[in-house]
This record gives sequence, structure tokens and C-alpha cells, in this order.
Amino acid sequence: MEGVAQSPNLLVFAAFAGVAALAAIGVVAFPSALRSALCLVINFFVLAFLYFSLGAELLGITQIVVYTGAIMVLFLFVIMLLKLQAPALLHERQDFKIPLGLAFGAALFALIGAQVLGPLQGVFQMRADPGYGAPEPVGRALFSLYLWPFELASVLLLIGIVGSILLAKRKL
Amino acid sequence: MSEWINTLHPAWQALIRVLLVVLPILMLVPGMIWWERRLLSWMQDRIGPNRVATITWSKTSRLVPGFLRGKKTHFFGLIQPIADGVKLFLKEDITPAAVDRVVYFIAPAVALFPAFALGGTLPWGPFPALTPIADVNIGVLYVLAVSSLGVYGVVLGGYASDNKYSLMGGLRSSAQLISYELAMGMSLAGVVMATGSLKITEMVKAQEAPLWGAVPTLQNWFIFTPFGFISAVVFLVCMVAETNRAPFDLPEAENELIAGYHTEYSSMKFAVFFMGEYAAMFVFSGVFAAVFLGGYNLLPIRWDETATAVPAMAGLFKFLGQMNGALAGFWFLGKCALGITAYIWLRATLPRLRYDQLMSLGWRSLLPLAVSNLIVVALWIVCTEVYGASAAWIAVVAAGIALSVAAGVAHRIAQRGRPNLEVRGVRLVGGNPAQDEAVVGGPAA
Amino acid sequence: MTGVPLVAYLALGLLLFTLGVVGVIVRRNPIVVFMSIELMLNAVNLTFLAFARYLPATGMKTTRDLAHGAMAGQMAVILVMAVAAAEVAVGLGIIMAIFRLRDDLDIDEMNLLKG
Amino acid sequence: MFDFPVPPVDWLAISPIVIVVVTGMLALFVEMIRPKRNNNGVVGVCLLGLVAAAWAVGVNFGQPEGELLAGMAVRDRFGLVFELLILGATFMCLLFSEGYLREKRIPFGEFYPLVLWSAAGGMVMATTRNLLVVFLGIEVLSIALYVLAGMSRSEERSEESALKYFLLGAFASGFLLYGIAFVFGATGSLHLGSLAAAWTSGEAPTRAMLVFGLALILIGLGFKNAFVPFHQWTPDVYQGAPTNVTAFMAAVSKIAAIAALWRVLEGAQVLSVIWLPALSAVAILTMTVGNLVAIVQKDVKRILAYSSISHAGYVLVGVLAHFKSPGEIGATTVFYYLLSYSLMTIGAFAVVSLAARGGREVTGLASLNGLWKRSPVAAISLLVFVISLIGIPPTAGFIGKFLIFRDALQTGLTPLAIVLAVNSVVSVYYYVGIARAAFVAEEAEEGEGAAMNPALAGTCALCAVGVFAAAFLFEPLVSFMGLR
Repeated sequence: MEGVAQSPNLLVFAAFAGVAALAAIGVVAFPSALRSALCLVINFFVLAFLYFSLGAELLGITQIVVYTGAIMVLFLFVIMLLKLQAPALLHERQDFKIPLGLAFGAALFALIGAQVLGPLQGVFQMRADPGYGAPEPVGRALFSLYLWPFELASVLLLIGIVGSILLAKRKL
Repeated sequence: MSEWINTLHPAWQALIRVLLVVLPILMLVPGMIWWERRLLSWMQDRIGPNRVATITWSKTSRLVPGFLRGKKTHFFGLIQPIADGVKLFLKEDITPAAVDRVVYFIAPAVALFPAFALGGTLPWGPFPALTPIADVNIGVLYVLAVSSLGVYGVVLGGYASDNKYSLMGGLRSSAQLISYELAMGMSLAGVVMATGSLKITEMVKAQEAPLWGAVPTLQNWFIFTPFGFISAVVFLVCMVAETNRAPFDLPEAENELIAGYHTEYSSMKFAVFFMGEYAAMFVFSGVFAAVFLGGYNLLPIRWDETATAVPAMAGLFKFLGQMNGALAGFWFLGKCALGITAYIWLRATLPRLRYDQLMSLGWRSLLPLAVSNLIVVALWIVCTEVYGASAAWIAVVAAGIALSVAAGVAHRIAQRGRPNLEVRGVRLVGGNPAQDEAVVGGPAA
Repeated sequence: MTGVPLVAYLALGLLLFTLGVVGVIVRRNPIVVFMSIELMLNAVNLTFLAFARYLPATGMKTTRDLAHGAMAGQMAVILVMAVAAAEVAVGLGIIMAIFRLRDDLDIDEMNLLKG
Repeated sequence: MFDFPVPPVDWLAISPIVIVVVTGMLALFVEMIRPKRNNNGVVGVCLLGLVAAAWAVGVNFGQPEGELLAGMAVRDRFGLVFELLILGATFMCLLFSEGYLREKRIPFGEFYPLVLWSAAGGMVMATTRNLLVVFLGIEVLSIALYVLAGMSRSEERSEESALKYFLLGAFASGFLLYGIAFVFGATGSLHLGSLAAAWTSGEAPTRAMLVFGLALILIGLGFKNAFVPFHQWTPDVYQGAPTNVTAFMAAVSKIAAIAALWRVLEGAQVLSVIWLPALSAVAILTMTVGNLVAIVQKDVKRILAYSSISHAGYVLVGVLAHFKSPGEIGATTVFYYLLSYSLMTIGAFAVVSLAARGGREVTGLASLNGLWKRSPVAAISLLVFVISLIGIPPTAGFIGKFLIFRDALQTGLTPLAIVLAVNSVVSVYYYVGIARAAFVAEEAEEGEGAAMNPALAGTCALCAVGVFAAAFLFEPLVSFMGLR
């Protein structure tokens, strides 16, 4: 590992990536739903730092706002509602599917890793401009070239609002 | 004046900056507790803590000056928080048997984290080398992101305690924080648009411009502008709700939930929760001061321009301007103290909201208000840039009228066929209605 | 961060994606299954951003192309986040609705719909 | 460097989608202030909006073709015609919904805006060559459908189907997105047009990423299209969802998914040596499995679900025939087949929706018993749909299948043509079973179904007439659409 000696950045990355990977394993492995959710929170949080390391600062912070700040809180909310009513549900049994799933996952990882990621090993140069992730250029792009997808996303969120009310409101 | 720090090793710089954030907040917490107790007691016409730190001078010692011998000197109970701290330290640390241990232990730490992480963005003065420690490009978003993490401490504490009251507190808190975060973000978005930057330091600088672009001797603090004022009100309400303080302290409503999410916590773990709450209060006050109250400027006066406008007293004004810059940290601290006082004042004045009132306020009043405000600000900016100020006035007035009409119509529709709010109960969870109402509090007691 | 190869980010993304897939397959609680799906989406986001920063695509010579390419990756991530938010609102609504009806949440026990 | 000029917004080109979305919002307002007795106002607004959108599409027919909105949307004959198809199918589904929802005791006014928005998502999918927009279109279409599938909140089956659909749908979007990410990595763009250039540049890493990304995208789209082996959700969801939602899902969702598949394959034409064999295998599997499993089903909605799977296989054969030799075979076959398929399917589900009564709904084959006595219109239309689904002349179903068969033979996809023919024969068995159940004399034992209402009768009649009209007016129809 001569790369490690040359670049402390690689060590930093390895630390972050290790935490993210461990947390992801935790999501899958913990039998308790809350533990899984907490691991996912950690994972999302660390991913935000990895986004920073890629220069995408706006997206990194959006990651924290959207995922850890809103989405995971909703998950925790539902988990708590369930704990209030049927605590036993949050702990699940294990069964035959586990070796099956693990085998499938290992196969997927090995296949893609060897075939697709293997040839990319030599790429070290970051070609994008370092300022590409600042709020201003991202905002400009979002409201000019990507106006149409942006508006579609607004329709999507509208559907989310109306839909969740239709599903969850007590009386309609 | 703070450039000397640049000559140090980067590690030392970082250390100094971090200490500059963490130490004041940590040390201020006891002071805040003391101030809260004293101010509350004064407002409620009672005495409050005044015994600790009362010195009874010896009658015989020669070290004591004559006029003090045998007298008592009162320090208004200043040491009370330290006594409290000692008490909490020495208390037995009880961990209930059925708790989820890991989560139970990390919850207080998680609760303390956001306040300190936020402290890094507070601008303590025009000293770019020294403060804020992180003048990030994404400042306001960072504030929103980190403050949204505050919910985890409460939620985890509530979940891990294995106690229905705690769980209920956690549930309420997560719902409350998510609801009020939206309005908070919207209120800040208006300021972001007016400033054209997400940086908090840029916001402070933008507030040093002439008032309304017209009065050269005064500063344009956002709270003095009409849209900024609305934003400030929304932000103020939201920041009280985000810190779980009265009148939004439903997660720990003691008449319903004992002590809410920290019912099962004792000793230092409880103290950490407590500290987190006060640190968050302080930091939010700081954000409010920076974004709406002109940051580290003492008064909304542009000293240099005033000096040129009033040549007779130019020297005085110049001196005051220098003082304003040199002592910026103190002014900022003063504004934070003002914010904390407002917190305490609210606690002494307002009764706690019911859960449905809380949700109704957040979703039906604050969010529409903030969004309308945002739309009007956007209109204003676009119209002034494209068509000039007069068109902007027309557009904004028209939009204001249209939005208020829309709000009125929506309100009428929403109220139609709806029984009076006061007799409605709240059902937070499914199952047996009667039982649930009993748990959540139901119709107003 | 200079010195970190693109493949490191991609490998992490692939690992997270795979773990998400495994989670979807082996877990029985729909909430956890849903969380695994969120993990997959985040792995995708990481992959997008890594590609956007390194841009291994050939044929991008001018800075204009590079800027557009880098921005495309970021836009994809932003919109995926919006999609995830809408999905969570609807998905948790469905989970709560089904829980209200049957007080049970095991996916393997959901077998009302059979031919 | 980061200067992105604001592209001109061609309002006319996106007007159909905008009209549909805005109509949905208007319908939401109407729902808010309507009298609580019925949803007629909401339905009226929605139908009017659909007609207006169809008119807007018509106006676009004469406009120059090309990319719009910085390449995010595209205006061409294919997209416009598919938009019309989606609008028509949505119109039919909305037409018979109100009576059914009343009978099922779920008369929620929010149903209509959600259907409209979902349809808008489908239209977006049909009119773009940008992968990101394709993805967003899919999500707009599907997230609304997740909600609609779980709309019957007091019914466990409905919620269960919604959960299954949701989890598998989100899972599939994960794959789709991962594929898009790798295509982006290989081409540096989200636009399908840049795929060919990246492939021909011929570097090994790029090619690996492209193949892998395309495979994942096709898996995601295969899920939306319910191709075997990604079809497991279909029968469960079709059975559990409210019947009018199922009709919408079977028609609009499939049209949009085929359109998206078409766009992706169009962009990936250079890789056709790789995906053509794979998709041929999928087509054979889809047709065969769909038909074979349908034989053993007892529930009408499940039978129709498997039938829709096999029809997806038939359409896939048409699509593959086009891409085998794009100069020879145009989009006419696929378009015509989807038109006939949606007419028959929506009609069949409309008839099945008669099984709902008083909040209950039983959809076993026996529930159709006595239909002839209860409602001759429904029974006769069902017969027409079944004939057309089998592919007996002189119906649109026959012509559609014939066109696909001919195309497949013409382009040398003979094995596919043979499998198609054999499957058509196999399918006779269960289709006849449906028709026979309707004409059995005795009443259904679960209690009789709902009474006929005018809107439902109108839908059945429209679809039945349409099945014949599309057959007899084949030439004018095709020349009007102007597809090659």
C-alpha cells in the first residue's frame, strides 16, 4: 500500500468509507428496527462528508437536511408509533433467506466489481472544476437547463403530499 | 487586529477557534440558568434563589475590613447553578433495568452535539481570521441542517427509556420539530434571497447597508424591513419551538408526561440534556441576532456616514465607530443575552399550547405566512431588478392583496363544517379513541 | 480530496448498493426493507457525484462539456433526493395504513393475494 | 464557466402535460369547495382538462419536431401519438370510476387529481430522451399509483397490494437509477443521444459501464413493463388494487413504460447486438409464462393481470422487430397494438368493476355468473373484449397481433413469431373461461353485483365500439397518426 504513505487523504477516505460500510452492514444485520435506523442515520451523515470531499458542498448539506433531518426522523417517528402499540413487531426473526441474500449480494458485488469497476482503476484526476458544487452554479443550473425536471419534481412532491393525506388522514 | 493568529501553526489556530466556540457556550450555561431563575422569580413576584453565594463575613478576622465585619453580602444567588451542578454530579446515576442501554447512553450526547456544531458559524465580530470558525459557503443551510439533528437526542432518549411517557414525548418532539423546521427554513430563505448569499457573515455585512436603501446614516437591519420583520417573527416562533421551550415544551409537559423524554434520566445524563437545551437556546439567539439584528453591531447606525453628516461631532462618532468594531464580541453577546431574556419572558408569560394548537399554528399560520413572505420577497427582487422600484411596489401590493384574499378563502373553506377547535380532541395514534385521548391529553383540560 | 482514486468511491457505492439489495432480500420488516432501499438510493447518489467529480467519460475535452457533465451528476442527485422524500411520505403512509388494519407487519405473512 | 443560459421555454410543446397537471390542481380545488353529495364536478373538470390536453396535442401535430427545454423534452410524432394514447386511456378510466368508487364506499375526490398527475408522468416518459426525466416521469407515474392502489383503506387486500407494489417499485427504481449513474459515468451526460458516441469511441471501461448501466436500466423498465422475470408484483397488485385503478395501471402505466423502453432502445441502438438476444429471451418467457399461469387462475382480475403480462410480451416482440431493422418497420405496429390493448383491457376491467357492491368486492370467476341477465350491455361488451383479446377477426386485437406477427416474420424473428402464435392459441382457453362465466345462467352465489350505471355502460359501449372501429378504420387512423 504505497498509496497510503503518499496520501493522507486516502487514509481519511478509508476512515469515512469504513464507517459508512460498517453502518450499512448494521442496517442490514441488526434485528431491531431502531438500531437499523440509527445505523442508517450514521451512514447518511458520513456520506454527507464524502460528498464534501468530492467538492459537492451544497449537496452534502442537502443530504443532511433531507436525509438525516427529515426522512430518517419520519422513519423514527413511525418506529416509535409502532413501539407504542406493538413493540414485538420491531424485532424480527431470522430465517432461510439470509444465506440466499448474502450469496446473491456477493455475486453481484464480485461481478460488477471485476467487470465494471476493474477497468477504472487508473482514474485519479478530478477533472471537474473544484467550485462546481457551490450553491450558486448549482442553483443556476437547476433554474435554467434543468427547469423541466425541477418542475416535475414539484409535481412529485405535490403527489407525495396529497397521497400521504389520502392514505393517512383519519377521516376524508 | 486578529491577524496575529494567522502566524500560528494551523493546528493551534484550529484549537484556538474551537475553544473560542466551546468554552463560552459551556461557561455561559450556568449563567443562563441563574438568569432564568432570577428573572422568572422576579416576573412571578417571588424571591428565587438568593442564598447560595451569600457571604457572612467573620466578626473577628483581621483580614476583613472593619465595615464588613459581621455583615452579610448577597450576590443574588450567583453560585446557585454551580451548587446545582455539584448536586447533579453527586446524585446517584440510575439506569433502569429495561432500557436499551446503548441508545440510552448516547442520547444525551447526541442532544448536546448540535448546539456546539452550530456555535461554529456564529460571527463574533469583523475578525475574519478568528471568527466564525467555519465561514462556510452554505452557512444558513448548515444552520438548518445541524439544528434538524437536535431532534435525535430527544427521540432516542424517549425511545430508549422504555417508558410510555418518554416515548410520547419523543413522538411529540419529532412531529413538532419537523413541522417547525419547514417554516424556519422558509423564513430564512427570504433573507437569503435579499442577501444573495448563504453565508452568515455576508448577511451581517448586508445589514450594514443604508436603511431601506434611503437613509445613509442608519443600518438596514433586516428586522426593520417589512419582509424581514415577518421573517423575524416567524423565525422567533420557530426557534422557540425548535428548542422545545415554553410555550412549545410539549415533549416534556410535566402535567401530562411527567418529564417527557428525560423522565428516566438522572444525574449527569440529565444534566447533559439540560445543558444541551440551554446551549441550543444560546446558539439560536445568536443566529437570530446575526441574521435579523445586525450581528455584532451595537446600534443600527453607520458611524462613518454619520460622522460626515454631522461634522460638528465627527470625532465622537468616529470614536464610537471604532468602539463598535473593537468590542464587537460584547455587542454580539449582549444580543444573545437579549434573545435568552426573550425566551425566559415567553416562558413566564404564555401558557403551554395543546398539541393540536401547536400543529395548527405551525402548519396553518406560520408556514403559509413564511411562504407568502417568500413569494412577495421574490416578486420584489425580480421587479426591482427588471422594472424598477415603482413597479415593484405595485407588484408587491397586488401580491399581498391576492395572497391575503387567498388566505381568507382558504381559511373559510377550512373552517367550514368544522366544529369549534376548543372541543376537538387530538388523536396521535390509532386504536381505542377514548384511551388515546386519555393518554395524549385529549380535549383541553 | 486528491490522491483518492475514483474506483474507491465507486467501490464504496457498490458495497452500499449491494448491502441495500441484500437488506431488501433478507429482511422481513417493511420499514427495514424500505430503509435498505434508501441505502441503495444513497449508493447511487454517491456514484453520481463520484462520476461528476472525476468525469471518466471520454470525449469531454472542453471546459464547457466538463461543467455541463459535472452539473448533470449533481442535478441527478438533487432530484433523487426529491424523489426519495416523496417516496418516504407515501411509503410510510402505506405502512401505517396496513398496520392499522392488521397489527402485523411481516412481509412474509402477507399472503392474502393468492391465485 | 458556470454560466448556464436560460433556455427558451416552448410552452406549446409542453402544454399537454402542463394542462393535465394544472387540471389536477384545479380538480383539487373543486373537490375542496364542491357539494359533498357527489364528485361530478371534479370528474367534469378532469374530463374537460383531458380533452383540452388532447386538443393541445393536436395543435402540436403541425409543429416542427426537435428537442426542447435544453434537451429535457422532445417533440416528435411518436411522443405526441403516445401522449394522445395516454390521454384517451385516462379518459376512459375516469369515465367509469365514479360509480365504482361510490359502490366501493371510497368516493375520495383526491382520486381524480392523482390519476391526472400519474398520467402526466406517463406523458413525460413518452416525450423525453433524457434519462433523468425518464426517471422522474416513472416516479411521478408510480408514486401516484402506489397511493391509488392503497386507496381502499379499510380493505386489507388493497393495502397489501399497495405495500408490495411500493416496495418492489422502489427497489426497481434503485436498479434503474444505478444503471443511469453508470451510463452517466460512461457518457458524461444524462441524454440518451450521447450513448452512441460513447460506445463507438470504443474504450474498454466505457463499454463495460455502458453495458452494465443499460442492463440495469432495462431491468428497471422491465419491472415497470411487467416482463418476466420481473412480473411477480403484477397479479397481486392488479388483484388487490381498486378495479378502476387496475384498469389505469394496466393501460396507462404499460403504454408509458413501453414508450420509455422505446426511447432507451432507440438511444442504445448501437448496442443492439447485446440486448436483442436478451430481450428476445425475455419476450418468449413473458408470453409463455403469462399465458400458462393464467390458465390455472380463479380470479378474474388475476387472469387479466397475467393476460396483460402476456400482452406485454407481444408488444415487446413488436418493439424488437422495429429495432431489428428500424428502416423497415415503423412505430405503427406498437402504437396500434397498444391502442387496441388499452381499449380491450380498460373495457374488461370496467365490466369486472360491476362486482363491487356496498363496499364489498368479490372478483372470483363465479362473480361474473348471471351477468347476461343483470346487464346485457356489459355481457356483450365483455364478449367483444374477450374476442379481441384472443385475436379473432374482425377486431382490433386481431389486427394488432397480425401486424406484430408479420413484422416479426419480416425481420427474421421467426422463433418469436412462432411462440406468439402458439401462445395465442393457448390463451383461448382462459379467455373463453371468462366469457363462459358471464353467460352461465345462475346468479353468483356471493350475492349479485352492482347495478349498471350510465357512465359504466357508456365506457363499455365506447370501448366495444372502439375495438371494432379501430379495426375498420385502420387505414385512416394510421395515416392520421402519421407514424411510419
